[in-house]
Amino acid sequence: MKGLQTEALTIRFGGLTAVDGVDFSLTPGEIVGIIGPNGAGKTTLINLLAGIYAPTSGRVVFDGEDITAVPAHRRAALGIGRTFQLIHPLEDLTLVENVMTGFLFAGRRSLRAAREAAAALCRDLGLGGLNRSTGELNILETKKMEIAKALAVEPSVLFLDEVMAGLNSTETLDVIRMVREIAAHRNLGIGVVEHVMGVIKELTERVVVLDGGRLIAAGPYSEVSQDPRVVSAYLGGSV
Amino acid sequence: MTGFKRLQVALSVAAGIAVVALFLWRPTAVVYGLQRAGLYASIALPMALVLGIVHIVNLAHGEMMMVAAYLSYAAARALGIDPLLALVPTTIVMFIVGIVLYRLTISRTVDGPELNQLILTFGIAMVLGQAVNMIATSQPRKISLDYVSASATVGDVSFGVYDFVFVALAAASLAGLYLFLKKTRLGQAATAVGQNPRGARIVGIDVQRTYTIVFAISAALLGIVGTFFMTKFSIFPTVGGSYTMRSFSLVAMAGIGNLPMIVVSSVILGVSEAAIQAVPHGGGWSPLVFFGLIILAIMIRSFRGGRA
Amino acid sequence: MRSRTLLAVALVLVAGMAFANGAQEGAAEPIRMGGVWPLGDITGEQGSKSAQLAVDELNANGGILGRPVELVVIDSEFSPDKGAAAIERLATIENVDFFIGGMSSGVHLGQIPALKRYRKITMWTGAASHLAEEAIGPDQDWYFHLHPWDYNQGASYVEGWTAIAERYPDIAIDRWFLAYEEGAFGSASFEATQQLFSDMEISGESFQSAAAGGGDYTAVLERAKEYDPDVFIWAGYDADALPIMEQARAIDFAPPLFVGAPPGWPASFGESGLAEGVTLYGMWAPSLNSVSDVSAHYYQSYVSTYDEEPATYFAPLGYTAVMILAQAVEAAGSMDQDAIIAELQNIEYDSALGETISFAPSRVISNQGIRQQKILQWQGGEQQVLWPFEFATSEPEYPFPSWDR
Amino acid sequence: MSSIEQRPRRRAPWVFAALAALLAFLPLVAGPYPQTIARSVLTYMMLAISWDMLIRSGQLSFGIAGFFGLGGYAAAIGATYLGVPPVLTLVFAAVVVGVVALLIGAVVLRLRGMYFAIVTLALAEIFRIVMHNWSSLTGGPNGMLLPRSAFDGNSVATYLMMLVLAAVVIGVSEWFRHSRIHFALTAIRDNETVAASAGVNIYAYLLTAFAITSGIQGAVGASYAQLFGFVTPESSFNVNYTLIPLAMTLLGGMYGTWGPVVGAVLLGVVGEYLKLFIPYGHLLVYGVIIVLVILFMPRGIVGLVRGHLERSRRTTTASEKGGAA
Repeated sequence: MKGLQTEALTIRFGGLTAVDGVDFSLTPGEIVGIIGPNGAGKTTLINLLAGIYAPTSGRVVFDGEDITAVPAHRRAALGIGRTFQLIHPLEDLTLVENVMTGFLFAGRRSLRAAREAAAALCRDLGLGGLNRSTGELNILETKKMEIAKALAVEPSVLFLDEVMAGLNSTETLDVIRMVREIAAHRNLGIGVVEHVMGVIKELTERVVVLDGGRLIAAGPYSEVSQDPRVVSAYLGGSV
Repeated sequence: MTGFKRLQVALSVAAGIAVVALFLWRPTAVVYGLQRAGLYASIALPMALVLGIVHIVNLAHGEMMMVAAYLSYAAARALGIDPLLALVPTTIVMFIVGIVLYRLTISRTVDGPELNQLILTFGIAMVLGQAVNMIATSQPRKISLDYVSASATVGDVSFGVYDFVFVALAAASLAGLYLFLKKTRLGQAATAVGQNPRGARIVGIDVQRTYTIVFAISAALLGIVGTFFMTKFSIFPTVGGSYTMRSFSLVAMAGIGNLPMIVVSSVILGVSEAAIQAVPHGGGWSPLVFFGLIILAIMIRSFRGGRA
Repeated sequence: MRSRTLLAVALVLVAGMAFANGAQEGAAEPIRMGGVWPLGDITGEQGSKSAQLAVDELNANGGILGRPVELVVIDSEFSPDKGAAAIERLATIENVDFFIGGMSSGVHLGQIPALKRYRKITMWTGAASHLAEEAIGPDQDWYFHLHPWDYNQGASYVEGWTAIAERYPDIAIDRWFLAYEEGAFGSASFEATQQLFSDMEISGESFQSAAAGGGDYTAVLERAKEYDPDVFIWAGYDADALPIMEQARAIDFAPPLFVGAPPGWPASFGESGLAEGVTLYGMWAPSLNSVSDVSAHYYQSYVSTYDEEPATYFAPLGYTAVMILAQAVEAAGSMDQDAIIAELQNIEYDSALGETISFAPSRVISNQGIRQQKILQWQGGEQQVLWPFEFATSEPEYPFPSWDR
Repeated sequence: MSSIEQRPRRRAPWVFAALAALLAFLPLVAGPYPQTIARSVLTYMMLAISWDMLIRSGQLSFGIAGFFGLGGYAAAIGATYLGVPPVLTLVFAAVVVGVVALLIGAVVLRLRGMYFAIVTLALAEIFRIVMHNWSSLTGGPNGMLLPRSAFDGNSVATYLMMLVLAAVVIGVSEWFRHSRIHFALTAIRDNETVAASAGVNIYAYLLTAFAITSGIQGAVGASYAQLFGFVTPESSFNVNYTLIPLAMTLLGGMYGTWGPVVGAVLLGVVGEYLKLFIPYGHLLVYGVIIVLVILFMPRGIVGLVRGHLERSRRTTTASEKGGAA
């Protein structure tokens, strides 16, 4: 079975259960929204899927194989890409070198091939000035670089953790268009974490809702947004 | 976090059991171990303070103590007074030395790479050591003091009791620092700066001023420790170096920013060293115990607590 | 921009090397001695100053062979590679005729390969380790070693103590306890003592010297007290001296003979009341002034020139090294190396250390000078010589006074 | 724009290589004393480069002296008991120390920052204590003499030996700089999570870097033992072999081959000249120089030069772009 599935995925930090028995799946070609109030466990879930954290219990299955014990760097090589909520450019590397790392390590390409592939990918995403340091990039360019880095592992599933945060409306539209294109051309499964509900509505076919680490609802955005549990979770979070 | 707490408790209990066992076998080893622990802790606490709040590994730590010791020695010599009477002026001078050192040098490296502070303090250590060497020569100095040989006899065992001043000093330092950090505005500000300098700056704390004062307090504490040190030990220009490394090791063993654990770590190390020295011909291996325990403690913590 | 900076750096370096080479011009006239000591340490500082004192004296009396004498001193920084570099520089840039100096064995081991390349006459004042002797090897007639080897020292203690016990029947020397610092210095002393005093009862225990970051001797002292020796010896450094006494007092340990064997003593040790009756090993003390005119002469000129007392025997050794060479060159009548070596091998030099120095083969090398340490005792704040009896300045104080004195 | 920044970069290596070659061969004609100094500079230079190679991953080692001393002992033991020929002891020591580092690294490379630093320092002490106490093998506190030294101590030959070793170390460092290792280590230093997410096997790369740099330190220790013909616990594990290379690297500039090279040449040569002018107290001046350079050149000398280059480049690009940002 293609794509990524989890079974009763759970992680505890001390007394806190950050992700609690979550069953989640993402198949190539679909875009899924992952939403929930602050602290719901969205980023933790991505970190579990990407192998940054090892779960306390539960399983992660990728393309039919159990990868629960597979470390992060091998998951990247298998084809799980992700961006970071707090942007972490590799500041001692240039723009193109940042993008190269995925091709180099996850893709096991040679230096020259990786550089060419990274340059091509940047061009596709409309990024120029490849030898600039990351400090010279504006916010839109930085976000695009983050997406390019995630794409450089040549993923079959990709997680975008609040890539729209901090962008103005024109820039947001630009990125939405980009994500659509990526999904269409590369046949990826994309998981989108976003706070701006407009983006979720615009981009996704279905959403999952997390609250307190549990998956409380799943389905098309239009349905889920009416779900009383979801509404109370969001209200409860803000009160 | 709780794993870490549990580890702390376990370590403390283990230390306690070991101490009792040793006491039954060789009571004086416990006495000397605790005295040694007092010395270690009282020198390491000021370093822990600076490392925890200003985030600087001060490689000139031991040399600052050495300078303080020479100050008290010079005062005692020149005025013919007991060196302990020089405690107050030395402490004040060291406080000022701390301010000057921080303002003149360390504060200017805050923007550079972090490691620069390490090398800067290495340079300062060299300057202090060499300057003292030029002024006072490498010949060790020690004032002969009757009370240093004060002893107590229990049954037929005589042992030195003067070194308990280091135990008292460590306890007083810990208590004083605890009160300072928890109960005073300045101390609370310092704690905040230590945890999150950027955040502290946003809420209006003058970070540089806080760093200066914390560094100066550490220097002043070294003034006190240095004075007591010179009553008990010979002083010479390189006497501080090994205490820099020892303090650094203790701070790493305790966990950065954890002052009470410094005392526990000191007791573990001091008593273990005394224990191995109580074994005939064990003396040569006692540094192995010291460094071995430090590696062990750090490794155990890394397995229990994961990576910080 | 970048290459220009690099070019500038290169130019500075080239200029520096050229400058270094230029210094050798016009060096033909004076007789040049090259000295290497750890100048940051009191031993090297005073040793080099004493050598300079000797050079100044020679020049005031018309130099050697009518030629002025020059002393070039380079710091060994207590490091083998710096010490070796100093030898190279003295040999090739400064073009010295003789090498003198020396303190630590570790530094000397690093210098030996360079010394053996140049084979200039070398008058060494330090390095007691037998390993250094092995590194020099046999048949090196240019190499003269003033300082006793570690085994010479050990043997002289056996001889000295036996002689003392014979002359003073009260003094018992059957049971020994050696507290030795765990470094090369202390361990070598312990091993040598064990071998040499093999027919006596010997126990020992190591401690970490204050010089190496230690300073707590209670464990060793307690063991010594339990052992209850006739003779207690500690072999450590000057930094250990007073704290050992204080800690011995704290546990009420007062053996009949309390012996210290550090290479030097701390400033103002004699002022302490605890010093009284402490026996020690050494090669020189100001009290020798009363039995040796050379010593008295050396002492007075040192004090009047530098306004301080020589605090270590490495100071008179530095003076001695220069003076022995001067006497040999005068006797040879030329700077011919073979002639000078021949003179040195037959020399009898009355030294500031009391003894008349002559050279003879030791275990490995051809030219070993002094073979004895002296046995001295702190009395009334001064070091008095007990043995060899020919230099004795006082009678032994025995037994060591109890602590409730 | 990219052509503007490419051109000086292309030319610089040639200028640099020519200068380096000139400097490297200068001591050959200058006589034994400059050769001795140069050997010592090369020794510290290699230690500095190897330390820098590991810090490129963000891992701060205080254990240089430990592996250096261990290498010296490996050479001495190999030569004495196994009859390894002098020059081959360098390779022997590199392998022995590299394997030891591999085993140790497998356990301690889960540590980071201060904790890793202190454990490497403690390990160096443990090596020293073991060599000190294992008298039957190592001669204990007295140390041991090597049966035969490389090229019988011939000054030119040993200098060339050091030069070749240094060329190898510089070569390895440049290989680190220009291969995928560079990207792996830089990514790990900047952010491990990001690095792992890009497929970097952090543990494997750290272990490789730790073993290789420790192996280099071991080989340098062996060369030192060969140059001076002996090892002792106190001199072979001297903490200066940790601190001085560190200071040299920071003065020259971190994260590259040429920073440590420049720093080592400068501090090595300055240190030697200072003591000719100020025999008593030159170390004080040395300390003052370290303090001043750190205060006024926080990114090291190479960093300072780079900064100048970058600023001039930035002003050109900014004027070309006309303030597009």
